[in-house]
Amino acid sequence: MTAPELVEYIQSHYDGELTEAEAPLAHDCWVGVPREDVQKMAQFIVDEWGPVHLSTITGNDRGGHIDVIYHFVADGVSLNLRVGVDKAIDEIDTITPVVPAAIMYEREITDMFGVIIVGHPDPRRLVLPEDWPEGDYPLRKDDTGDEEGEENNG
Amino acid sequence: MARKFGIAAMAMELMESLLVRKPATVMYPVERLTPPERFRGKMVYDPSDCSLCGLCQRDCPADVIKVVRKRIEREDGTKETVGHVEFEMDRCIFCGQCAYSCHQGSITFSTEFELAQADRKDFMMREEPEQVNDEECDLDEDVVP
Amino acid sequence: MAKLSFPIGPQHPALKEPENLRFSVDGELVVDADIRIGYVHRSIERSCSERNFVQDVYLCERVCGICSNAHTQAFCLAVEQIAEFEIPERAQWIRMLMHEFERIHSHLLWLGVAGHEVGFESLFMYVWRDREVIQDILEMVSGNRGHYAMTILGGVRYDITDEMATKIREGVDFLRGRAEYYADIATSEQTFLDRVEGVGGLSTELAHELGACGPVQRASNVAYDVRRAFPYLQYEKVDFPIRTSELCDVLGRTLVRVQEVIDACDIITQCLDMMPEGDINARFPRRVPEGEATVRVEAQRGELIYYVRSNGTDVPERVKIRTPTLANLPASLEMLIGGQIADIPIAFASIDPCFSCTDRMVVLDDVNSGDTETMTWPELVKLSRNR
Amino acid sequence: MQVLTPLFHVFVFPGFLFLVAFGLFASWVDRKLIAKMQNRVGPPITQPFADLIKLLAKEDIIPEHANRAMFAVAPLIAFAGVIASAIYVPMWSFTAVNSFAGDLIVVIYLLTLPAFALFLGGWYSTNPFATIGATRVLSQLFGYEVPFFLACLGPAVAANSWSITDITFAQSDGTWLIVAAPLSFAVAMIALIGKLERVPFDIPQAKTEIVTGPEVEYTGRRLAVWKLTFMTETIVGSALIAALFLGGPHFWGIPFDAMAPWLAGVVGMIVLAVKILLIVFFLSLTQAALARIRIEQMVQWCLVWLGIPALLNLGIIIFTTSQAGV
Amino acid sequence: MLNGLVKWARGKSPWVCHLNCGSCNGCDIEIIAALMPRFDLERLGVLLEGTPRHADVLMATGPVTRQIRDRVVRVYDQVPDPKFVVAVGTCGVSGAPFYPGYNVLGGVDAAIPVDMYVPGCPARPDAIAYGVLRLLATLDPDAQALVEEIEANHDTEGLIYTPEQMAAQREGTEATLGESPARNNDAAEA
Repeated sequence: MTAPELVEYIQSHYDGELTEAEAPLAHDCWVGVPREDVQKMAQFIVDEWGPVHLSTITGNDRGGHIDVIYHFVADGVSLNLRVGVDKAIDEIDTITPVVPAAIMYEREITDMFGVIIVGHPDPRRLVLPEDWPEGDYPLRKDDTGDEEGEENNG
Repeated sequence: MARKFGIAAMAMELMESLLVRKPATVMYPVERLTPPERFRGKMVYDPSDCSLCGLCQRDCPADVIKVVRKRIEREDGTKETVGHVEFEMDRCIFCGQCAYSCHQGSITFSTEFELAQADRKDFMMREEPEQVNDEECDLDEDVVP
Repeated sequence: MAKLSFPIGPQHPALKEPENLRFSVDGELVVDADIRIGYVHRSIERSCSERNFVQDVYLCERVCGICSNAHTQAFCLAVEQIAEFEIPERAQWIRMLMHEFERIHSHLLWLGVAGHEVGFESLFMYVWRDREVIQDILEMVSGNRGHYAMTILGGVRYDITDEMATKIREGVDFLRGRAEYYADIATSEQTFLDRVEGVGGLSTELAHELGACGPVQRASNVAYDVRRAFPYLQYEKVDFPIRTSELCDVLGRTLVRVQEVIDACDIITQCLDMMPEGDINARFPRRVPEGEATVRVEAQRGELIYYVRSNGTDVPERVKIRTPTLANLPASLEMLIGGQIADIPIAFASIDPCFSCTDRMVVLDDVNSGDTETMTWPELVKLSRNR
Repeated sequence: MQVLTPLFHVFVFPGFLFLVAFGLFASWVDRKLIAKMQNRVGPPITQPFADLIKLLAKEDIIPEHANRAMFAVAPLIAFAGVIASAIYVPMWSFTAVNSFAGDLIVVIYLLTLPAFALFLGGWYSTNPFATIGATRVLSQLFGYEVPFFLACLGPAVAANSWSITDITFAQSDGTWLIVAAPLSFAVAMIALIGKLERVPFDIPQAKTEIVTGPEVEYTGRRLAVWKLTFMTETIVGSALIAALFLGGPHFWGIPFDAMAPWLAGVVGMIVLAVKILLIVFFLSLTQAALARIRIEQMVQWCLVWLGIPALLNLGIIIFTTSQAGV
Repeated sequence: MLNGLVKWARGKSPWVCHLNCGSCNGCDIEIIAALMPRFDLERLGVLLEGTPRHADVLMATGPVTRQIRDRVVRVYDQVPDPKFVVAVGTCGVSGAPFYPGYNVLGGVDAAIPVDMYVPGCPARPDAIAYGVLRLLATLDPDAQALVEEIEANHDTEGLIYTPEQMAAQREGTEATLGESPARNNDAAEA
């Protein structure tokens, strides 16, 4: 199954709204889904291609909103599921019931970007040391206390 | 049973190494290994044809180089750039990018690797080119040299 | 004996790197294992998005001292994929050479450390003595024993001249012979076998489920190799088998790694034969057009994933690194539980942990001294198993 | 004046100074052999001496909530045990400094003292690694101690006496007891590895698992005493095995009775030293060739592969001596 | 005379304990490679000890991250006097490429006092051996003699990217960067 076939398959079979679906390379395809039905899409992927291997979840501060990208390997094709989370809402629901390995990567998203994962079984701090000041998200481009994170080790 | 005699294979290697083989050791302080000629050791900066363009400063991943450049007006009206370069060599990670980016070839790497110092101030280097060759090279050109 | 919980603290001879393994032990039997790392988290992702692409190559290289070339390969491939930049073919072959050189160096290093963990000092000494051969080749070719700075954006920095090629062939043949010798030492040396056979078992389903990757997965009979699944550089033109073994234990991993050293030697000789003439690097634009890319590379420990996103300037907007050791961690804890204290170092070392990679990104939280009921890693593993 | 010679014997010849010097030399020989076998150069001859002096001059730390008295005295007990046992082993010529009917039992007991002291030291240093190391010392003790005792019984029964001097004397006519008790000799050698905690059985001091086990909290002078204990124990243990199985100072070509007593003593000592170094060579070879096995494997292996041959050989000797009606 | 002997003994048997304060383990491997048959520091008396309790020289590698800082200090206190600290690798010396990062506190001297800095990324085993020798030079005279002898004949003539080569590269003539400079040197002289 090459990436373009996978994208057509998703477009035809998936009944939810797709904000983005294209396959720039033979083995790489990007699919976009609105914030609400990330769980629905995850369920769809797992039903179609069995226990899918979730490589990692990337967070990316795009100014207005934060991109949360789930990198799956489905049927030999690298499927990247992009979900835009508006900074005002700052919430996304978890996919751990469907893909348990996501638990670790979701905690990293909360740590680094402050996106609260709804229904996460173990929402503790993951990456940073215990004495890291609350509310300071290092990988966010805007303010949220970046300077003070900077100067205490300047 | 063959697995039982595995010990014998190792024992033979050990005996051979004990009796016959010469130790594979470089007696460091007395015999010193000369590194291959591509080895990146101590950085050597010759200020002769450096134009203080700052390309090296921009590409250095560890912010080792600090280029200070001023254009001053001599009494007889001729303009001249003058300045100096500071190297914090204790930050240098020997990646060779500055030598690769520098257009004038004024930064080179020698193969000398014995650089241990007792305190960090000995690593600082400050060089001042007497006359800066004014062949201006624009800083933000598009292509990695 | 009372249930004793004892930490192998950040500072421990068996662990070349700081991580805190907390074990609760019943006599000599390990009942529960937990891990806390994050002592090596150097905020590389944040620094990557503050430096331009040229500098990031060297930053990504220093994520890990052993698989430094794998990281530069992945980063350069991702950035070149965004810029749709085709690097000259000779450069691709030289990059593959460096990739396989480092595989030999990393696997030989691991074999020596495995001998050290088990108290077999002579194997440690002999394997590391032979490893110096590959270190000399790397130093001759790239100019440094560790972080080679050979792979740069747009190709490769140095060329492989002819007399270097002959030296490489000699060194690789010598190493190939030694690798075979170590393969039958590992299978016949009785005391080494006692410590390695049947230790740190990981069944095939568990390896699949816990997402183990690289030699750990292949030693549990899962034939998955990124060089075959997502071929990059010129790996289609080179033939090499995917080495698996159904032993599912530390001995299986040892054999898979030693056989991979032999395959790497063959790949190197094939690369040297098929390498076309031509220049070795093209001028890479300083500003990378907007775009993003996910690239997978078969590092020595498993599948290494890079996600790079650029916004048109010469500074990347986001660099995400997922290292193979992280994927192998749940599997490693699974191996430790039920084993002996004496097996902890060798079972844990069998996944060839590289915490400077893993920490760069993630800490697995542990149960602090009070036994609170929050989800510890083993519970998560159980959760995923009986899903 | 009567007190001078025993003091000389305790402090100088087969006692403290000689053992320490020979222990340092043997430790150098051991490290040099292992290094040469591993294809490297190895330390200079003054290395063990330098290590010892450096350790003696280092700061001495006692963990505060450890039991100070026991922690401090454990190494001394071990060292005293080893030095005391040297008196009964014939080092000079065929007769030891002092011998009586049951000195073989006393020497074997004194040689187990370091293991017990190591256990006490480890147990009282309240460090989790040391505790686990201490329990391992004891469990390993069961593995090698009983076979070692049975192995030593072989020559005792063959020479029909419990005193080491008589046993060596019985061998002075050229019939080394290794001929009569080959299996016991092998068992004794392997048990010696366990006693000295060298590689195949160095489980209590496993460097990579529990960080040198019981000795983890020791520094400075006490660590020096521990190191010395194990060095001198190598000498005394090898001398004991040489005396019991390899005929002590005896060698065929040398006409001992024709020589002057002091010359016979010197020659005897040199021959014994050579035999001891041969045993040290065997220890180094096993250390370089083998990996460390687990504790339960060790105890299991020892009871099967050491216990049974020792018993077998003992039975054969008893049978032959009773048959021959000696 | 006694402390002469002690000084000699300290110079002759520096037991080493390796401490990783967040290093990428490139330098850690080189420290261990220094003990392997090729460089074999055991002939200088160096032994790798597991616990800081038994060590004299603490080989610290890597930038000190925020989390490991107090553990580094605790390990440093465990080492009995007289103790030395050698910061190995550019990260250990100054925290180099990672230093102004949010989780990195700088070089090893941000946590513990350092006696000798050995730069290099990774520092070659013989560079580490040279660092140890310089550290011991204060203690015993023949290490001092060796250090002076090395200082005397530092070879700096093996340059890379010789000026001629850079000039040729600028005009885009045939000498591409890849050519090994040694050949260029002879070409330049010939």
